[in-house]
Amino acid sequence: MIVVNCPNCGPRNSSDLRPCGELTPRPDPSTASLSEWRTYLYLRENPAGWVTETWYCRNGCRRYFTIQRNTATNEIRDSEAP
Amino acid sequence: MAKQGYRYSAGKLVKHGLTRGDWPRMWSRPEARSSYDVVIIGGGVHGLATAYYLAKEHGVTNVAVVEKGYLGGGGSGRNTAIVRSNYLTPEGVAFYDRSLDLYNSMAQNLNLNVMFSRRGHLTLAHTDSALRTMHWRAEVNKLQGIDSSVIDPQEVKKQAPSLDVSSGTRYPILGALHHPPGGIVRHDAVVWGYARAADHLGVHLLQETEVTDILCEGGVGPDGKGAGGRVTGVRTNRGDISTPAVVNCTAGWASLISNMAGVPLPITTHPLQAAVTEPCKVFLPTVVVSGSLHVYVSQTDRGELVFGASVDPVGTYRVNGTLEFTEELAGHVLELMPGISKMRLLRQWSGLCDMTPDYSPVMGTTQVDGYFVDVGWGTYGFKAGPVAGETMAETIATGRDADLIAPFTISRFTEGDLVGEKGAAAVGH
Amino acid sequence: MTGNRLPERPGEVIDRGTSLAFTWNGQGYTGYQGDTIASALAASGVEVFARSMKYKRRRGIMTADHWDPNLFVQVGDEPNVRAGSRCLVAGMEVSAQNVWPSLKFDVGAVNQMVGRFLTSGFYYKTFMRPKWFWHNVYQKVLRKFAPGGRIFWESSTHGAYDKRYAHPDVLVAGGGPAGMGAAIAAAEAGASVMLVEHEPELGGHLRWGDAADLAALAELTSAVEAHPGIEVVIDSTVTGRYDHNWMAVVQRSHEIAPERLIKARAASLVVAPGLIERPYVFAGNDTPGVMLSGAVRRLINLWAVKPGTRAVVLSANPEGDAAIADLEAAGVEIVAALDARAGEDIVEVEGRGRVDKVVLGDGRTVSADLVVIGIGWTAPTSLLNMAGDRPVYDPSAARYFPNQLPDGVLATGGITGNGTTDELVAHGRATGSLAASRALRSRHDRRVLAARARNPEGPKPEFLQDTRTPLARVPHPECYRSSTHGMVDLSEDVSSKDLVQASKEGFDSIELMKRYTTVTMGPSQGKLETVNASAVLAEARNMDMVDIGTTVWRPPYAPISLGALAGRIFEPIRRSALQDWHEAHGASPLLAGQWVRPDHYGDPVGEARNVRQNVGIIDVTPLGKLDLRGPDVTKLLELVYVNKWQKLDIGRVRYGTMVAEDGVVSDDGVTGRLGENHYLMTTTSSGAGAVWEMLEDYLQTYRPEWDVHVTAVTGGLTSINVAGPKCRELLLRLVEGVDLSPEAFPYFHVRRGSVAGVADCIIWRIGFTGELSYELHVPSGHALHVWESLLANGEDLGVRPFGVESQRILRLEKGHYIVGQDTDGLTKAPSAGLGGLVKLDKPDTLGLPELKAAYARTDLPMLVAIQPDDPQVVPMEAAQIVDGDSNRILGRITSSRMSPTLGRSVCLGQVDPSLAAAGTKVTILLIDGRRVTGTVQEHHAHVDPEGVRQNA
Amino acid sequence: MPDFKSPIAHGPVSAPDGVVRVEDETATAKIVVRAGSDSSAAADLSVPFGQSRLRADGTLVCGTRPDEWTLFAAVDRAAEVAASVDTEGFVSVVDITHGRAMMRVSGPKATAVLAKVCNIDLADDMTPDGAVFSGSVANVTCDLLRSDRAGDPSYLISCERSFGNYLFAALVDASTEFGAGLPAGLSIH
Ligand SMILES: Cc1cc2nc3c(=O)[nH]c(=O)nc-3n(C[C@H](O)[C@H](O)[C@H](O)COP(=O)(O)OP(=O)(O)OC[C@H]3O[C@@H](n4cnc5c(N)ncnc54)[C@H](O)[C@@H]3O)c2cc1C
Ligand SMILES: NC(=O)c1ccc[n+]([C@@H]2O[C@H](COP(=O)([O-])OP(=O)(O)OC[C@H]3O[C@@H](n4cnc5c(N)ncnc54)[C@H](O)[C@@H]3O)[C@@H](O)[C@H]2O)c1
Ligand SMILES: Cc1cc2nc3c(=O)[nH]c(=O)nc-3n(C[C@H](O)[C@H](O)[C@H](O)COP(=O)(O)O)c2cc1C
Ligand SMILES: [Zn+2]
Repeated sequence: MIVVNCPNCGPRNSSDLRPCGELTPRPDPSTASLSEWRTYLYLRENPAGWVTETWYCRNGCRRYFTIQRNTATNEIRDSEAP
Repeated sequence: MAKQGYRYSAGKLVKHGLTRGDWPRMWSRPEARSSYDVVIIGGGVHGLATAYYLAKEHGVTNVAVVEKGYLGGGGSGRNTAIVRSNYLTPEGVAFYDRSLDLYNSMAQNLNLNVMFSRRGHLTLAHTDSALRTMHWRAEVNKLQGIDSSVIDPQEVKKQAPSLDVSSGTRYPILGALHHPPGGIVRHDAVVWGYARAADHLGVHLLQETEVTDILCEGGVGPDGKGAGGRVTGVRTNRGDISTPAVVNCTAGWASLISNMAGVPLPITTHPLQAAVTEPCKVFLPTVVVSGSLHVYVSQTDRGELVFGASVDPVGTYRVNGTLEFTEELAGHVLELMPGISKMRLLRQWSGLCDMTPDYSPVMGTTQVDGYFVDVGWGTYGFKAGPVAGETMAETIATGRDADLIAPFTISRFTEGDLVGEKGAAAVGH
Repeated sequence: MTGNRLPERPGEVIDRGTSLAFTWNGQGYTGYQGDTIASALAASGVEVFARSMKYKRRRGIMTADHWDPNLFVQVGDEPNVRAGSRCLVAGMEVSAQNVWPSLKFDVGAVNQMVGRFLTSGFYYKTFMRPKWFWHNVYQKVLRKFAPGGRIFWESSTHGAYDKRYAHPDVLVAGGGPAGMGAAIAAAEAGASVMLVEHEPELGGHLRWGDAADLAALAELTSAVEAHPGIEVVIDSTVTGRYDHNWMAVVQRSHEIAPERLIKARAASLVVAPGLIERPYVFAGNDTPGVMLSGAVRRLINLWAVKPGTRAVVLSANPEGDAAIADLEAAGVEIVAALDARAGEDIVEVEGRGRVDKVVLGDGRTVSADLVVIGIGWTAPTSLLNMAGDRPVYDPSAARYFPNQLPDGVLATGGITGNGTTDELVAHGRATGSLAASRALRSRHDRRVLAARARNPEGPKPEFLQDTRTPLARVPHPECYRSSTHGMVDLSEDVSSKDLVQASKEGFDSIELMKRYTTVTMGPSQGKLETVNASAVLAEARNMDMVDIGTTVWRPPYAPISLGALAGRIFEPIRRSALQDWHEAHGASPLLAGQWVRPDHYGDPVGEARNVRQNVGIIDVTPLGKLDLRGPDVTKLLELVYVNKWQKLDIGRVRYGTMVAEDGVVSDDGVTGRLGENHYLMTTTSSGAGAVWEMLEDYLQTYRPEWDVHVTAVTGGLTSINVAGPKCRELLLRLVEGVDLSPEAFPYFHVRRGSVAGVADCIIWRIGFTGELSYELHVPSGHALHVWESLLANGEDLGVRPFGVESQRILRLEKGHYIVGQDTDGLTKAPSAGLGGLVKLDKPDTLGLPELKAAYARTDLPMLVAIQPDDPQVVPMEAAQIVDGDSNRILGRITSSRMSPTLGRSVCLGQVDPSLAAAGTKVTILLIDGRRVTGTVQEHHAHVDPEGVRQNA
Repeated sequence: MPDFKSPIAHGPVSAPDGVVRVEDETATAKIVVRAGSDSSAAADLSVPFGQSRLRADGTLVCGTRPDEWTLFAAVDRAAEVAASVDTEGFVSVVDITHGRAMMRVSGPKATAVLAKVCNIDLADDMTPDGAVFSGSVANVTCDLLRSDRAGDPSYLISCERSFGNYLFAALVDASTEFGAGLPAGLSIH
């Protein structure tokens, strides 16, 4: 059970939050081509190393925020509101 | 050097016992050549089977399987070894059924007892909607000639007497999908069987060799990678190897390898955990799976219960496991079989799974010439090892995606034609 | 019964005043309070406790502790009890496991004679032909040989276990001198400490030591007990260290549960597990009577049990030497005291039920009944490995040592080096202070970060550097042997010969060797085997031990019961304010997710009919309800629903469908506008949580500038659907402040008013049943009153409650689809038959590009209503629609029921677009194999497609 | 208006020696206020996230989330308390009295009871008297307030109303270690 630092609640067990995966900015749906859209939907960098990802503080402040996590070690850096 | 074509049999067992003579090596530790016709990355069941069928069926023997650790050290050596073919979609059924056929004759074909135990496979339904999905699967299966049917709680009890089928429970067992041909295989033996057979046909198994880059030319990306490019070789921690064909069979590490070729994948890597208990006298004759409780369990011939669950929600390349996996697992298993609360968990471990959005693999040719993928196996790829090897070998040898894998090529993500296994495969095994 | 009990020993833990009677294999025995099962049996002369797994060899005491591979017994309905550590309890029924027919005579022992054929992995090489033989015969035989105890699966203790959380600053694993020193120093530094000891008492090896050890023990124990900052947890094992120092502690003898799991988030972990004694590999090393030095010292000093009469001792260290002294004090004759440091050795032991002869390294054969081995140690680095450390082998000390530990993990005591008790305690104390300083600093950081903790006053504690004087690494001979028939893994019956053979066959890395031979895969998980196995491989490959490595240590360090892992059964159940009423009135419960709901009240068809004819009421509280407020709610609705929301007047309600970003239908429901900036949204019951989180996601991360507040009000509003031709008449009797006339309050409108005297109810005219109906949302604290009033005031109208099953019938008659049943994970909006509802000309809506692409396609399946041509045939839900007599699948039935209104079967189904036109004949494959035809209908609604009833 | 009914059908449950007591407090007015931190409502409520304050009128103001407060008062004061909030700007006031079940665990062993079912560090300096936080209690998402009574720890715990009966049972179950008995008809299973 890793500890995730919520910018509001402080350190929390990851089970109190929902991991939402790699941060993937949403293209403008009125102008995005289908292939850009599907890149957004499906393709992921999935690195073994530092990644910026979103978490939802489900059992706490109910805020979405991003953190940096190293997927090779589960080490966690700063957290920030979106 | 491994002794070529040495055949195992009961007679040999007696001979070796009497003379106390050494058995020959199952495979050798060759020196790498500077070039191969095909380099397969990943020494798991997929990589080894691909190598074996390339050599056996297509006469392509100048092949290397490059493995960064030991043979079967990835998912192939840490999976719960459940095989079945009662999938939800016709594409899935046809594919996995072929694999089951290959498993069925594997011991004879590879001359190694892979201990395929066709003990039957039960997928429990605890809700109306789960029961509906079971019926759906059974109906699709029947149309494809697969032995699969929905049974009621009394019949479930007959198949697995240790299950609590009473109605007052939090997760009542309303019925189950029963698939008699499903079962378990000795997973390591499958790896070793393919390794030994491929080695005997001349394939090089290069253990402790890690691929650090894929060399390309002509592509749109940096270093000639990406769409429109062509593979020229691989770089490893032991030097470069030139080759026109590279196959990515690295499952949990698939994205890392694919990014080296400039081919991004619709994959995220999540750990899938498993655990065994201490042995007890055998009491569970079949494989039991509960999708809504996210557990599956079988008992080995040694008496241990082998458990699995669904993937961890947090994606990571770390495989050191979590406590909450064992807690949830135990809680759910005991809902099904309250009688085993005194059994003890002996060991937990985890492996990396290459999850795709539609719970189906990504196979075949890609936008880079000579770069093939056999990835996206998620939590269910062990059972597909043989057929994946067979179809990938055909694809590499002919340069054309084999028919059985046509629904699984990477283009489905650009065309928006995902495969509909998600509903059934979530914790299918 | 032979009396092996010695006169009183100074450190003994038995209470000679309290005798406990128990049985062993059906025969009566007694022991003392404080005995383990094994010590009590050994005191009574029992020498053989088990048969080995493969060869069924007799096995006796080897380590006399938890890790003893030979002391697994069945106690009552509990399998695999460790007799070496389980305390004796009066009345225990203990029996040997894995024996047939009895411990004395086991048929399987013939395997010893054919042992030469049963080399590792023999089963991979045979049993392949004929094919059926494997499954039908060989495998069944193999399964009979499965080791372990028996399960009594009728007697469950599920739910009787317990758990708790803990947040110690410092968690110390191991209560020997080093661990106690660490605990005391950490507590003195102001840290909260949890000290965990695997054995039933603190003290570690001091407990079975000499007078000086016992004195040190007494002093340390009282210091620990005196400090209020230390929580001592004994007979408990730290079984796992997970990421970020999440620790699992299993507490075995807790008064309220058979086992309790403590989950501790420790700021600092101090690992002080001491060392585990390593067996020696030689022929016959598993014969009863071959014991490790620690075993004889424990037997003699803790339980006053004489382990034998004539002993050969092989010692390579002071602990081995101390065993000689203890044996002499216990009156055991020392036949030979061999010094491994001087090259003396044991070659072979003979004897069947007990050691008889010992062949020594110098060629002599002596007779003895006890062989005591003290040749070295295994460092239990398990917890350190779990913390990411890769311990390194040091040949000069013949064991592994910690290498690189993360800041939050420190090691002390025997695992880091050797020392006198004082030195161990000093090192422990230094480690404890260091651990405390790091923990207190981390605690300070946590208080700064957590809003609830308020900012701490005082400066940030300093991060002390590690200035400890390391413990010495006393040289120790490497006592390994690979060229014998000795057992390396006693639980798995794997000999060193087996390992050498495996290496020659290509299984020449430690991990492949493990998987091929199963060495280290048994209950002790390498604690006794792993170093010997590496040594054998190193010798076989002519490599250095350092380059071989070990197999991976994984949790749990000590096995833990499934019951304890499961703990109490906390499975939340949600109940509406009316559920008690439903149950009191015969409702059969339906579990839907976490909700328990009334499926029906005994007669679902009658209940459905009553809705069409009179009036029925149903509790639909689980419908997700979200209160939306703010000036930008319309923008949010435009974004998340596929249809248009701009022109929704106050007092109106609209149906909407949601799709995900991939265009797949994800949820649906109605949303009503209650005020200028105030809306109520409903979602499906199962989708309620996900929709709420999705709205928050887009509001927080995508359009943070929009002013919308979302409040979940699902349980606060009890939702009652009042449906049927007479429902208006019923409501006229109870509703105040709302004009219910069809003109003033038409279909798809919402009003607020009081019902049965309950103010502030929301009433909207919608319904899933296709009848004239009103949905009431009543403040839940008053819901029962409203429900009972509806029933009490409508008796003459025939009002009756109806359950979920009736609603399913009614909605199907009306052709309303259910997301997740009639749609699946690939159903894009056009397939659901939403037709003109979807607006593709919006600038932004979820999944817009996919929606556009989907509407451009002609090959997507379509949801249609189907009526079987034989009105009495109700195809099962999931029945496949096929191409005539072929097996080609063209669709499936997603919903089906017998319609009481029409007196015929009705269905919804997904079909290939070629079959979607009204009037098309489809072939349905029934579950019994029959193929029947059905006809695709023009409308989804089988009953009242024009909506006359609902609009009434 | 008919009587207000709680989802919890059981009176207080205590250990015989009073070391822990679990009681239903659902019948409390609960008003949730959302307002930006720069609003006058926020200034008025003047409690930061994670803390609480007893207002002179007897209303307990809790900083339940960033930009969100929950106000507790006697059940018949709901409308009055809601009306007391300054709604200048973008502010919403929702009465969730019916939407949340609420219970109190108190007594010398209250912290030990809660620590069996809640993973949050409840040490005095991490979670002092007056602290407001959210977390999982026996697998249900709850809002919690530490509000000590007579020198003993005490926690007010509120959850979605439909979980109320279950959560009460779970808390009583956790209290059995300290001597409380499960009343007839109450069980977590
Ligand atoms: C706990 C668990 C339970 C499972 N249960 C089942 C089940 O019951 N049934 C089922 O069908 N499936 C199951 N699976 C899934 C199945 O194990 C995998 O899908 C399957 O093993 C994948 O095989 P593979 O050969 O593709 O990959 P792997 O066996 O993972 O092999 C990939 C190999 O690539 C190597 N590699 C990676 N990167 C490099 C590099 N840069 N250079 C060289 N080599 C590299 C790795 O070391 C690894 O050995 C389970 C998986 C897990 C983790
Ligand atoms: N037989 C002996 O006399 C003997 C045995 C071991 C060590 N020693 C010597 O004593 C010194 C070691 O002293 P020490 O204080 O480090 O060790 P110790 O062996 O005195 O105490 C360690 C304690 O830790 C406990 N323990 C181990 N793993 C645990 C876990 N995961 N959870 C909970 N408890 C756990 C053990 O039961 C043991 O009581 C060394 O120098 C060594 O040479 C002697
Ligand atoms: C089907 C199966 C059965 C297993 N049975 C055992 C077992 O009986 N004992 C054991 O120690 N490990 C068992 N393991 C786990 C392995 O020891 C090991 O943990 C796993 O292969 C992962 O490797 P790793 O722990 O070295 O990373 C089993 C693994 C599998 C896949
Ligand atoms: Zn938070």
